[in-house]
Amino acid sequence: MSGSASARRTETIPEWKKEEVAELVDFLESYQSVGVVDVAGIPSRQLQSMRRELHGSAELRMSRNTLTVRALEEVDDGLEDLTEYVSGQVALVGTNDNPFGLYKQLEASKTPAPISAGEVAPNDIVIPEGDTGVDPGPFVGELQQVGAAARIQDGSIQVTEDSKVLKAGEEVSEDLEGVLSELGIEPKEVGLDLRGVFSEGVLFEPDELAIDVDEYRADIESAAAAARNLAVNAEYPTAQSTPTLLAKAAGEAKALGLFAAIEDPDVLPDLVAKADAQVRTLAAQIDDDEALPEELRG
Amino acid sequence: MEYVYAALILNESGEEINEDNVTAVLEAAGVDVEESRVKALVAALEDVDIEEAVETAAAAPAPASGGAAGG
Amino acid sequence: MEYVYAALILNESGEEINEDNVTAVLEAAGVDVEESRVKALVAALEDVDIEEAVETAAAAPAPASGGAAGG
Amino acid sequence: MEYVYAALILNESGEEINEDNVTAVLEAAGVDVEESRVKALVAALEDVDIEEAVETAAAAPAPASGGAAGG
Amino acid sequence: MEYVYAALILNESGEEINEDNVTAVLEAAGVDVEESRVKALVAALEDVDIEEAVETAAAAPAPASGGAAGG
Amino acid sequence: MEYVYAALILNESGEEINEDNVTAVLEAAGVDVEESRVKALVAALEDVDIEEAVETAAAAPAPASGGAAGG
Amino acid sequence: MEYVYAALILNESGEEINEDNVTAVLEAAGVDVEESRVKALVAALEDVDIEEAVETAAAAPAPASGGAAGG
Repeated sequence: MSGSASARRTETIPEWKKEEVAELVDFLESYQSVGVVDVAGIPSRQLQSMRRELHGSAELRMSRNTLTVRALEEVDDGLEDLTEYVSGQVALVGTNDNPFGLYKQLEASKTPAPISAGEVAPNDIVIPEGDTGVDPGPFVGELQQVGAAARIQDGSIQVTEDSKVLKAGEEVSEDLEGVLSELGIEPKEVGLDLRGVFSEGVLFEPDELAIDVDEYRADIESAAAAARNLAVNAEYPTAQSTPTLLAKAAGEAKALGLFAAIEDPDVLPDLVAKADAQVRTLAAQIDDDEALPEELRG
Repeated sequence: MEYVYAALILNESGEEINEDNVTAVLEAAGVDVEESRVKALVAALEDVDIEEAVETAAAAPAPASGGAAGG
Repeated sequence: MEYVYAALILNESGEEINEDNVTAVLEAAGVDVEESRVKALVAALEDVDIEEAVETAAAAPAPASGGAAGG
Repeated sequence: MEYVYAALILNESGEEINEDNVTAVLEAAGVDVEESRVKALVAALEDVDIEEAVETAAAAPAPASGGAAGG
Repeated sequence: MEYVYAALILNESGEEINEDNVTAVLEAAGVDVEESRVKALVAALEDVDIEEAVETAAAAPAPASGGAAGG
Repeated sequence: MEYVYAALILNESGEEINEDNVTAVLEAAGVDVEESRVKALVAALEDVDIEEAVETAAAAPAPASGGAAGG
Repeated sequence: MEYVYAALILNESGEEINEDNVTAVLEAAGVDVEESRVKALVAALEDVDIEEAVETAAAAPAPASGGAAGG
């Protein structure tokens, strides 16, 4: 963004827009992390309650998209990268929390909502196995029509297995809308959808922000296991690897003692046990009782 | 996994696992550090009991390497 | 048991497992040898793969007891 | 293992497990007896409760079963 | 274990695992580095295939069978 | 593993596991001793209960081996 | 077990497992060496492939647990 370009544009816009942009710039500069959220389809009453919920940790700011873009460009600093997310019904969100925390908070605030015919499924729609609670009637046919495994059983309509009735990205039909509504299934998640966040010089997209803590825990475990393996296999003594190394060395000595039948006091009890096991095994293969003492007879 | 190893060193040395420290360790190892990965790591580890995870690893045979910090 | 052990010693020394040899080993150990059992044992072992039996036993989880006695 | 087998035969026959007896059993089996191993065996067994060692073996999953039949 | 983690980071970043590099990584993590431990680590890893050592479980699975010793 | 074996011999003989003793044992075996590895081992053993570690090995199922080698 | 450990050290250092060498290692560790046990050890190991025997141990479940938490 060249200074002269924005200066030229500033001259041509009315005063109230300049003030609005200046306010937006103040907003953008007052937070460590700033993002663009999609607010499409959120009823204004719900939006108000979301604002209240976020109060104290994040703030929403809505404006005309052209002004929002202008403000983002004016702040520069990399924030102009967010302009690509400004389209449709969006709002700016600002927080001093880290962007991962913001994402988590926004996801948690989402609420389920019914989906209407003509809408595109945001994820696979599944009718779960179980009793629908609906009395036998034409509804069983409607279920089967949309692809659910349904039949009448024990006096009501049952879905006999989890049935995927629509794939993500496909359009909801009138029939499916009716069935989902009858069953009270709300496949949509409505809420503030984070499109991108700019935080302390780094731009994040939602897929980077959806941290799977379990995966990180698993990574910690495998890193720790890798280090243990390396320490033991390279015979590098640490507080963790040394007990294993000692046990391994002791196990090796024992194995050698058994293998070579070394007459060592530490090995002999095992050798005696081994000899006994061998005698029993051999005896088990002798099917003439007369050849065996009573204790070994099958 | 180098990001995770860096966190584990800090865990053992008793230093805080924050962006600056993780970055410092990685840079000392000649890693071309990606700031977003450091941020994600630090944020994610806030919710992980590292001691417990390390002990779990000690008790179980080595798990196959994970995905999140991989690559 | 001693009859079977006698067979195992002969197996290791490479001597034939026949009535004379089994009897000799047992007598050296002060056993009051029963000829019929020796006969039966020798006959029964003709159809047994002793090496395999010995290895099978060795492969089985050997008892844990261990060094305790050593002190 | 022949030295151990010899000791166990003596144990069963009730004879003393001493160097002479072990040597006699082994020689009867045609073993080229090494005095030092006999000495070490006898010395080591002084502190071993044979019955107990055998019982821990008996307590272990009996290797006597099927597996051997294979092949 | 921090010394081992340091080696693993260097291994991933492709830097040489030598005393200077290990020390640098540890110091960046605020570790009070002991020279002899660094030396020992570098020496221990000298002939080790780290990729393989990392994947080979220190706690190996139970022995499949003892048959190996046959013969 | 020779460094670990040396520590275990000293543990059995009741001698102190210090740098001098470990070095002496290894040198007697013709090992080209690396001081840093001795130091690292001795330091690591300070916090380890050797008896306990060794017993975990004794308690583990004795690794099988064909008695065959005896012959 | 110290006699067996001594043999294992010699095996790793590549020195011959003979009476002199075993005795030297044990004496360096302050062990009051019994000649007959050394002889017996050397005799028992004469035809044994130590690598192979040791590998049967490597295959055994190495106890992971341990006082690991200590460090």
